[in-house]
Amino acid sequence: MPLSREEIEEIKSILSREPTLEELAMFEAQWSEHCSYKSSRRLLRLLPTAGRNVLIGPGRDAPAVEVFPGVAVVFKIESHNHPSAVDPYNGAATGIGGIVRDILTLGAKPIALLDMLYLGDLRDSRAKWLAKGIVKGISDYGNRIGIPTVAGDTWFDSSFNTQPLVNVACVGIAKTEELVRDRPAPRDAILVIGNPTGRDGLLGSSFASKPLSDNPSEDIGAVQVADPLMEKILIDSILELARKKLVKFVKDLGGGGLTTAVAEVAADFDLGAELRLDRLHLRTELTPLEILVSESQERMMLVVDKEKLADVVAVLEKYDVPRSLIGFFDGSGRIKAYYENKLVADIPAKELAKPRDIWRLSRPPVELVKLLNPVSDIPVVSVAEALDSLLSSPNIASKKWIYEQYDHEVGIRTILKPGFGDAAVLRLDTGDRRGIAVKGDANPRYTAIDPFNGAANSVAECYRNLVAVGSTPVAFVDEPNAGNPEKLEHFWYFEMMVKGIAWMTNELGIPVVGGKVSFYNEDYRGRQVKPTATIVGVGAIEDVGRVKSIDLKHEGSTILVVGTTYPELGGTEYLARVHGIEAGGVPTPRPSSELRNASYIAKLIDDEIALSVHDIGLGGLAVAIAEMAVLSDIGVEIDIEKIPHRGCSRLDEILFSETQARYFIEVKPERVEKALELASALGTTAAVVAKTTGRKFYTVKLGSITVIEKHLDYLRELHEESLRKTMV
Amino acid sequence: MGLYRVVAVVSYRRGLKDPEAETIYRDLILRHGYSAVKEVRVGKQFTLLVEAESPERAVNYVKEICDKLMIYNPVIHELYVTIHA
Amino acid sequence: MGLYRVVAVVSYRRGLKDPEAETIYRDLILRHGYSAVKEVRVGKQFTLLVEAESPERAVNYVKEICDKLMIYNPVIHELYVTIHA
Amino acid sequence: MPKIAILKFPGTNCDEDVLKSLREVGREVRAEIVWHKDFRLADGWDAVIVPGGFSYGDWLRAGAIAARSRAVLELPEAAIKSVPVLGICNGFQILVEAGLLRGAFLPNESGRFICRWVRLRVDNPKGPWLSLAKNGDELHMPIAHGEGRYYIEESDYKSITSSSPLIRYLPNDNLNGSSYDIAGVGTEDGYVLGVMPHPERAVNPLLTPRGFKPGGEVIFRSILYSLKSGW
Ligand SMILES: Nc1ncnc2c1ncn2[C@@H]1O[C@H](COP(=O)(O)OP(=O)(O)O)[C@@H](O)[C@H]1O
Ligand SMILES: [Mg+2]
Repeated sequence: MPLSREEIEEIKSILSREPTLEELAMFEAQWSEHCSYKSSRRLLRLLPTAGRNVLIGPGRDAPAVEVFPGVAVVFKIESHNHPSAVDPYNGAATGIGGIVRDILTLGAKPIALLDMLYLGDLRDSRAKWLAKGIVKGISDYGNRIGIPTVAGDTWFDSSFNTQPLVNVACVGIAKTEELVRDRPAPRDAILVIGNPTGRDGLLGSSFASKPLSDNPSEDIGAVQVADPLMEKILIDSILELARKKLVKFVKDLGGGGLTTAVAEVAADFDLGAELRLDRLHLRTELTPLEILVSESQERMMLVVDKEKLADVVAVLEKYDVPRSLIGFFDGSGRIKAYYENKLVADIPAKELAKPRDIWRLSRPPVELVKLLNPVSDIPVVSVAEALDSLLSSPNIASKKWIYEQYDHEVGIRTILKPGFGDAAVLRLDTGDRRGIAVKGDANPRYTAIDPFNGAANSVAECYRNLVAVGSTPVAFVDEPNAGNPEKLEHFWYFEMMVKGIAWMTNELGIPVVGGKVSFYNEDYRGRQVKPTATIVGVGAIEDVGRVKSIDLKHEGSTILVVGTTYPELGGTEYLARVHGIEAGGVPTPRPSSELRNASYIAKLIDDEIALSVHDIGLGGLAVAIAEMAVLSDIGVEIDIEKIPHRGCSRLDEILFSETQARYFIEVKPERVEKALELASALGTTAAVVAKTTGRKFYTVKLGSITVIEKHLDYLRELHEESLRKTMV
Repeated sequence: MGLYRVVAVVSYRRGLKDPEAETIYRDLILRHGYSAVKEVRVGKQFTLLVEAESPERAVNYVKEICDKLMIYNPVIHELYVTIHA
Repeated sequence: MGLYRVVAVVSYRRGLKDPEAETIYRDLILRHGYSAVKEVRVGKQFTLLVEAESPERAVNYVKEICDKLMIYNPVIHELYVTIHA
Repeated sequence: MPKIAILKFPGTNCDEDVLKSLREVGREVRAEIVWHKDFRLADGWDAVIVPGGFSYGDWLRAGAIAARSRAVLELPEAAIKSVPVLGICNGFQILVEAGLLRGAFLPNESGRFICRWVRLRVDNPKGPWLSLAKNGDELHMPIAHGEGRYYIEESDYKSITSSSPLIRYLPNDNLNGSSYDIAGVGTEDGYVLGVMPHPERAVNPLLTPRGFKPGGEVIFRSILYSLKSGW
């Protein structure tokens, strides 16, 4: 996004003169939406960021929370939507690279990756090409740098056909006292390490801050080839530097390149800096302007005490890390950049780093009423056939084809692996059995119909997933992916998503410690993709030996449903997939039920009453229990009459409604009484609705009538093979 | 009608980083002292056996395939199609 | 002394299953109706810029590199070295 | 106390896992991650493990560049001096590329990277890495590789099948299309062993999914036992 006329005037008044070309480029990079949050900052202030466990909130490259005394988790989310739309392989891969470097800036060891992918309809050839390239890019990069990709979320919708959403997250750990967070001071050296800087990725952030052009091959500036080997070398060397306490401060050279890295540090610590641009190691000859704003990948900035420079260089030497000493911080408050002894830029750091907020206007779109009105007269269909079509729906079908291409075991921490639990669980190796749970979630359909409630439901779903495995949710990071903020109706979606996230996280009492915003997610005709609120959460686990997976454990167990079912078919996968309708409002967020039911689940897991737990999400009850049966190869028989509901008058409402705050739990028959007692003590709705059987069948009964009966092998084939079949 | 062997080579566009080529050059070729090598580039080669009326048609047919089926990504790749000697 | 561009192509020996080539042929080319294609093979092409006294020397130099540094593995690969036109 | 070197290259990423698992199996071992530039066989290592990962980005071919490194060029010497060498995944690929073990690696038959637990069988266990394994033992471990299709010519296979230790995928678990279901192979004396699946990921029952048992443990227990008591 080029600078606006007002912005140029403002720059002139900041400098009290005409800016040089270099200065203009620096402002353009730093004031881009991607780097400056100028449209979003005002709204992001609504998010609850404080909490007892929060060590570092928003502001640095990544936040940190203390999950256990002395144990810090650093985690963050990032989007690489625009690069992935033109070069899916490298776009997604460099997204992983960027998020890992954010985690490294605090000296934390990256231990897990997550990928939340919102892809096009696989029947479209470009969408399929993008989907394959994205998965391959994440696989090749994540696998090579040795960080397991342990969880994610995958969704398919034709609005993403040309502009997919690639949201990635990384989780790192460190001892609290070993986090790299000293204050940079005057005379500290500025080292840039990693890839030689090139013309690739010139002004990439401005690219991410404008709509796609209709000819993607013109967007060359934003294209960058991923180099996972260099990233791996950066990881190894930075962790060694951090362990030896040789660096004061580390920053990623990401969006806005050198300009952003230096300006933000200087502004945050009341410093200035003197840069010698000609000292930077380059891959091709570049002008000073290009050096200032290039976004070449796999580069980082180290702030080093002069005394320790030699020790730092020795470590970099060992790993053969390319590097250059490009300048020093000072107390001037100004960024001065020299090229061959000529001053090419001289800007006050604070004004550069923090442009004035833009007050964006918003307006709900007129079609909204149609989307929010309840859908009436849904035709009656065979629920047995509907179940088949849901289990094979790419949104619900197993994502095995994707996650088996990811090394999800490296690091030997992955206790609950993809596909087995509602969240992934990793042990921490702190010398005990403690661990963390992580998961990312979104529902683009919900947020497209009702961004406030939809986003609130993304938070709730992530929360439930963390609870279901037996963890205590600690913190979230968020990524609203919206359209063009200059368009009132697009901005409205963004505003409502942020408000929905803020409301729900406040209700649940879990802080949002960081996040990222992505705008301009439009196709070339200016239509926004389904606005999507992605939430990634971390939960704490005392004993990883006691986590709960979703697969049923025994024949002859009892299954309870937790939570009341309401007739909430609006926005569901059932309504979309079976009836072709994407409207009718969305299921109501129910924060107090979430809290109540979560503490019930936690109690059942603590008291070792629950054998397996699965939250009820997309596809409703019928799908959730089928997933449990199929994964374990243990038959189930569920009786619809026993399901606690309010106001449901049809079979499909009970079976496929996506009412929030519900779970299935498997319990040994002799513990059922205890489970129900606990439920009434806590005021939770729980009821015995099903049992596991020795027959390999999935059976749904209405009293004595059999409504659905299917062999597990048949359902498994639908669930496990559908995605693979569409991918070839 | 004849049978032609058409070769399509896909490589990164000049100016873009080519990590594979750079690693092979630096960590293999130079490290072993083959310093008369000044540059290395790597590409993927597809050899298609095509039935066509003329060599020109065969080449065009392959070009069309590469474009339409997105065998390469013009944003980052160069494509070079020739008939096999 | 001159600078020569030498091309080394490494491809799988015939008879070895090459999943990449098969996938491109079956799932892409044939599925989209390009039935005039009768076969697809995939290889890797290395282009080396070599300083040498003659084109022959340049080629031999590259052959030596390919052998000594095992740019290809004779158990599974075929190697084909030429000077660039 | 025996000293085991875990060799690390740019791109190696299972070094710490191997170290962790070795320590989990036995306290009486001094295992150390050694950066390839610092590795000298003459430093008195009692065994060497080349762990998995993507050495030099796996560019050219998996393991090919590391195989030409100075550190690996010292390994044939290890074989002569009876120092046991184990290659895991990328380490196996490196040993094959370096000519310490027979065969070659091709891309998986599916054309895709695959990460999944598999079942294996041990044939003809011998040497320091399999001293505690019994013929026909079934072992479970995860694989995680893109170029794991082991290829060996028939004549070579015939010459090793009766004399060398072999680890095979059970027929349904040969996901990459390896010749003769081979997942691991050793030299005739078993001093040098390469395995494609990851034993270090299959030591702790907590990390073992339903239906599987941690089958990597026996390899680590074997080497610790062998270094102490011979084999
Ligand atoms: N893109 C992906 N990458 C890695 N794992 C994924 C991806 N998509 C889904 N998964 C995994 O597949 C399983 C099912 O995911 P999902 O359907 O999102 O579960 P839920 O409905 O409980 O949120 C989880 O283990 C999840 O982490
Ligand atoms: Mg779930």
